[in-house]
Amino acid sequence: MATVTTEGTVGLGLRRVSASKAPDQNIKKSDQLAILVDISSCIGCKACEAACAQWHDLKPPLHTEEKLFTGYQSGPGLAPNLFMYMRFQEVEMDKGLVWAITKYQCMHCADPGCLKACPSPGAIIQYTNGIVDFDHSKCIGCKFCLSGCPFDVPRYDANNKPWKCNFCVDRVSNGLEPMCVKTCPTNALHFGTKEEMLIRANKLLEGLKKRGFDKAAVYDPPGVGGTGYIYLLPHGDKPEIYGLPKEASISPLVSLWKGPVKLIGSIVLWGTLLGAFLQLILFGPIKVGKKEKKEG
Amino acid sequence: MTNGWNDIKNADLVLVMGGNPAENHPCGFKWAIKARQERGAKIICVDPRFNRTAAVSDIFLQIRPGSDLAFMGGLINYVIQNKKYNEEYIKHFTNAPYIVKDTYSFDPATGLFSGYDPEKRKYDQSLWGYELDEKGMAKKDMTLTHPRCVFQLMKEFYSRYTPEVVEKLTGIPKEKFLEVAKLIAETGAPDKSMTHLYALGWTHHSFGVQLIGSMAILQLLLGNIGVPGGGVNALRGHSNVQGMTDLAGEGRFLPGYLKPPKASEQTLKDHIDANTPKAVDLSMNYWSNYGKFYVSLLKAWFGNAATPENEFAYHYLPKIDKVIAMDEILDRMYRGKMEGMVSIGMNILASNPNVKKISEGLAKLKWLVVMDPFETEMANFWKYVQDPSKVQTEVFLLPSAIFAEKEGSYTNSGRVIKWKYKAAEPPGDAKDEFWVAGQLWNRIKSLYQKEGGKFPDPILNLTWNFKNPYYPTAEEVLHEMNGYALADITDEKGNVVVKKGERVPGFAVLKDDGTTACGMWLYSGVFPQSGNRAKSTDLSDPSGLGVYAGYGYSWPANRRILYNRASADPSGKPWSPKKKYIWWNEAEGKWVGHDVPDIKPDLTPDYGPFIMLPEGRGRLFAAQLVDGPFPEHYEPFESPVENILHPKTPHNPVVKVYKSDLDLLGTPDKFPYVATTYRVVEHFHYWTKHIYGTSALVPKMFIELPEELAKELGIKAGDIVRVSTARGSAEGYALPTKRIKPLVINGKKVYTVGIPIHWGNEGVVKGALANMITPFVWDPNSQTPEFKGFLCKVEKVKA
Amino acid sequence: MEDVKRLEEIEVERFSRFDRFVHWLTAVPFVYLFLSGLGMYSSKFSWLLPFLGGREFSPWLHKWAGVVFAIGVFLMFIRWAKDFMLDSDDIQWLSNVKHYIKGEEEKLPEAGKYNAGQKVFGWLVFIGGAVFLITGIVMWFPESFTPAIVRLSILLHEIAFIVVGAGFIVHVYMGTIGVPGSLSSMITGKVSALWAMAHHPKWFRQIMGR
Amino acid sequence: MELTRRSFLKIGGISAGSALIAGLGFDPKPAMARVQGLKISNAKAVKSICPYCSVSCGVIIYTLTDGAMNVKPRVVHVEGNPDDPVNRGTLCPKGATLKDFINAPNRLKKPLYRPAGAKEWKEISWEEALDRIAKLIKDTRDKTFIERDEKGQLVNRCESIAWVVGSTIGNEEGYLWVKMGVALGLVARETQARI
Repeated sequence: MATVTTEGTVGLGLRRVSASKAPDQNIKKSDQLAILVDISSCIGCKACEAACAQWHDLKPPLHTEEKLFTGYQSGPGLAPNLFMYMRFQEVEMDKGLVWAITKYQCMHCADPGCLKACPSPGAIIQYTNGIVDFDHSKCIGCKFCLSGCPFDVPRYDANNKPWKCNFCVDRVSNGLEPMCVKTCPTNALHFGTKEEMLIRANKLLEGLKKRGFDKAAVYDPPGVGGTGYIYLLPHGDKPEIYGLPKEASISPLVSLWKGPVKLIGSIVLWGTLLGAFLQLILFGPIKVGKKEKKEG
Repeated sequence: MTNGWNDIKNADLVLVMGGNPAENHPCGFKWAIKARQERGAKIICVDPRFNRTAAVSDIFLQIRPGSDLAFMGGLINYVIQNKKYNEEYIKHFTNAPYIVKDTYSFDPATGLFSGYDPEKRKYDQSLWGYELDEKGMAKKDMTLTHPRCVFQLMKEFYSRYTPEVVEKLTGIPKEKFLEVAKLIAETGAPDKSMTHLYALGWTHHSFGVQLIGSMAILQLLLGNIGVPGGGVNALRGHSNVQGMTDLAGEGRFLPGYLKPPKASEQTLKDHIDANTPKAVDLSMNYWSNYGKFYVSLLKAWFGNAATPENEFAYHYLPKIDKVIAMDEILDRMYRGKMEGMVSIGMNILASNPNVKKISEGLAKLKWLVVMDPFETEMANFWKYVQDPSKVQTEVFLLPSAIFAEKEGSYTNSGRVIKWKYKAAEPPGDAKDEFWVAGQLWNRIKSLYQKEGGKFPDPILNLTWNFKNPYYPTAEEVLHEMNGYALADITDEKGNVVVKKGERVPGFAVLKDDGTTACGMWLYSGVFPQSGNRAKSTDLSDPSGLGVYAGYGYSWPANRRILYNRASADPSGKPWSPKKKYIWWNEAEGKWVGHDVPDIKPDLTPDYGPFIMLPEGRGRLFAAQLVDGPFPEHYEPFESPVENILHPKTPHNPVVKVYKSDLDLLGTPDKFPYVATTYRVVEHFHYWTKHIYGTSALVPKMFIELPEELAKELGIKAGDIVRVSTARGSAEGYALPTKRIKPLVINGKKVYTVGIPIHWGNEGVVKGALANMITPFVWDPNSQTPEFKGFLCKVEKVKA
Repeated sequence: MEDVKRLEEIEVERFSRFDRFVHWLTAVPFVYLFLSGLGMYSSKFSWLLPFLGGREFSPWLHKWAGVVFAIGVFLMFIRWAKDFMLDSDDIQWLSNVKHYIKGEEEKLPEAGKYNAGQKVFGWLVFIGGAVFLITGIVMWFPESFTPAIVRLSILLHEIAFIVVGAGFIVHVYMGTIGVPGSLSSMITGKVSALWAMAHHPKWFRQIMGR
Repeated sequence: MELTRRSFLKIGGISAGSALIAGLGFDPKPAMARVQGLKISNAKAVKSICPYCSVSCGVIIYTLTDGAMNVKPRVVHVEGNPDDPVNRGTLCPKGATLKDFINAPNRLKKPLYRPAGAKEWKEISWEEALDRIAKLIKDTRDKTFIERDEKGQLVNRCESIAWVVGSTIGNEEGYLWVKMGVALGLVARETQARI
């Protein structure tokens, strides 16, 4: 059912590259990919969480410390060796108890804040299919990507390299579904083009509304240009019960420091240098003796 | 399961009660989600906790642990009172019209059926039979009005279970109950079906079999048995628990549900006569072939030593007076009556109730052999006592290969036998069970050859026809299980259907004259001469109903839905075009359809669909159950409330009560809360705590308790709490939750405490053994322990 | 003429050993911080990083250089904060700074040991250093602070970089080509009395008067 | 896997070099990037069945080996078998971590023996263990065998050895063990059917 892309076996087209100008979009083309998380069918079994770790050969954290107890949740959250986790929250709603269980990971924003914040050319890339990926060989370990991220996703290893979901770009490029999607026992995860996923999401949304979830909604935050992970939320008016920000967008501060401040900085620093040079050629160094010698 | 995993998607209503499939069978539960997505089916979850199944259900009802039968009684009553049953179905496909002997009675005041012997704690079940006519056929009243017909008796019996009584017993508000009852009753329509999914949540009671019986009654009333999307579906535990049950891992059976001889059956004929039922109605009465299966088994096991002269070596089989199931094994062990134990892949210490009793029992063994991939609590039991030098048990711990390291088949819960191939080598010196069986058996055999010993005949004559007797292969064994001809087998016309030495095509050709050998009649047909059908992987599903007849092999005879003849009405036409599955083709004079008909293909529609029963009809009244022909509500052995139906008989009257010094039961004054144990999806029994990946998902043993109770006791999330019962205590992290609410039971506030079981003394992650606290109380029919619903108290140990 | 010659030969101590130590303790890390910061700040200068030890090493050293820099600034503050207090002459000096640029020092109020420009730069370093330190710590451990604080810190760090960076360019220019003799004063600690008289007449009189 | 990883690093190295050049003015703007290779592309796929619950999901076990003489196949990945109608490629968290089960470092690798009264396990060879176990079974059976019950009926049974065979064992092995148990006359036979 899912649209399979195979062009990646040769190389994936790039849409955005951190701290660099946009690559030529006329070379490679690809469909925008997306994963739909149907919360109404999710049983919170963590098969996706386990499968993710297994596919990526991760050794996820084992929380045995006495002070930390997170109940059904495997731990407090993402970690460099845990690219996704299931959040559990019990919420008493008007219509009764809701056990809000959410798959949480990198959202693969169409307009990725991490990429925007990243100062190192090529360390964060966005393929034309929408997958946002890290290239550790170009990463300088500044952790700006975390500040850029509206979803608090990247986690750093001991060498300050960030880790996160890479949408199983290796599998996807070889015609396989992302590991979490394939594993999901109840088909709460769907994979395909963004277009297909939105159609499917809206179809499922109708079903949900018929079942009485009149506030159900599709979560595809426009503040980041839409996301590669979209969610079907039974209680769409309250995304926060699922741990998702109501208004997700890149902080204006990031735009400020990447945009105007950089420009002003260039002007000021180059200007200062130029000023000093002008002083030198117009007036010359401030030497001793001019005045004194005159006086003398 | 009467139906299969894939068939769940054909349901119009999914009732989950006594199970938590989202948690314990997630990949099977997908078909329930599919039913909702594709057919708009509703999912109803009835459970003591708002669990993961409840999280995606349309309706959730919180029930008090141990009160499920009251709920079921209420449903049966609702369906009968509101005439929502499928009348044609129950008239022709069930024993509703049968007249019951007048020696049967039930006294609602005492809660006892007729024939109870309080001394032996047993019923005289012979009092509950049908009235038979001179030909030995059951008398029937097709109008269902005879006061002693099953239908009328049932109607009267369940009339006590009014919605008010249901509320008082279960804590489920009347309106909620009625809302659900209405939805369930609607599936009595011919074009609708309800599937029921259950598991240990129902079997883990001292009345577990009665619970399942009550659902069978409800589903029969609604005409939901034998139809697509229907059935009473036991979601079984381990990967091959179905296989090991079929193969008689339990001592009360021989492979294929044949019976071990009783001491009183001193000849083979005695035994076969006693176990070959006589039809009491138009029935295929398939067990009439009992003798064929039995002799074929004896031929498979004892080969040439099984001759007509020695009753096919009938006396090689041990004869029993009494089934020694797990409860007896553990109790005898504790009483020092067991000398040795061989345990292949089981962790008896961790997984059975009252760990203290088991631990002391193990210490009384002379020797213990444990085979497992990991160092288990059972093998290490002597390490946990104060002075191991006082434990005189000799213990072996043998490293075993695991599923990926050997070839063979598993039978899943839907009865489908599938093949797995070997992918890897076991680590170090770990060995698979084929090798160990070959090695051990040849050693035992040669000891008897050399030294002689007590009754060596069955040992010396046991067939062991393997190329390498020290290392049998899976297909060699499957060959013996499937069965083969010892002489040319001919049909009625004299044509040879199976040549001598060839494997039989199925159990239909088995003989009772010693010309066929078959180690497992029920699986016969899985490995015909043409090849191993467990390996077949044809994914075609022409009907779109998820039948997949070409994938694996489903016993019996590759049928995917049991009793599927019932998917057609008494005249053989499908009940509804929507539920068309098997139907009678008038022109050809045979049954046809999407599946293998579960009846002889040319047997006319007046024969009953329940071919394994002498009635040919489903039993609404089952005299075979030791605790009564109709399921009645009894309280668990530890209950916070009295049994308002019959306070004098609060508990199941035929349950064996063990009375050793460690068989302690608590009372609500000391132990005020109801406790229940269960599993979480991330773990499997006491096994996955040895595995890093699963351990990381839920590393800590926790205790779930209602937020209100936590507040009362001053307990916060993450505090360490101790749950104690009359047997012992277990500690874990407190998880106060909104998902378990206090219930009002007959005016009394009752709290439920939940204890997941998966931790122990060994493994990557450790924690308390939940079975330290569970009671040594067992279902009288199936010997299943009562893990769901016992009494406890909770206290804070450490903040 | 004689006087001039004589004055040229007289050496006076402008910076003590401690002064020089503190200056370079601050300056050396700062140069590294400036260059590596520049490499991280702008992709156009990311080529600098390989020359500063590598793309991973230089950001790492940036942090520790920052620690040393912070110590230096702290010592500087203790040493010079009092000296850098601005007086009315300084205000006047600053408002007529164009004369200084043109090399017309005589049109300005006489400078003491430090002229107003130097004082301002000093304060720039003190305040900038504090901003760098605080925001730098936040950026070092972004997981320990709220995202909003981290984002604000990055912004402030960047603004501080622009301001202090500009000051640094001026300082380097003045210290080397702009005002000959300054650099050696920070190396040897000595200046000629003539240099002192020319650039810091008030201070010159002070020390000569002694 | 190793190869592709290395080549990935190499590509990384080249790009680091090109970045250096880029800084100096040649600023390549690549329109594509290589992605990491698929770790199972050279692995052998073997069909198996998940050993946990009775849904019995089909799984595919991927092992890396070229079959060379001294090479033991190494399981590098396990995922659902999409062709199995029951699970259609899906798995639960337990099934999804089967690789960790197969490769668990704490798997038992040697038979262990604990003599009566001992405080520690000691390693023992299979030969010794099996010889001893066969002897113990025979001794107990011979000592406690009941040929006739108190009524004088022929019963040929032994009640004092419990023979418990779990239910993750396959049908064929299970059958052998049941057959052995019955032939020994054992009646205290059990399996993991209800707990």
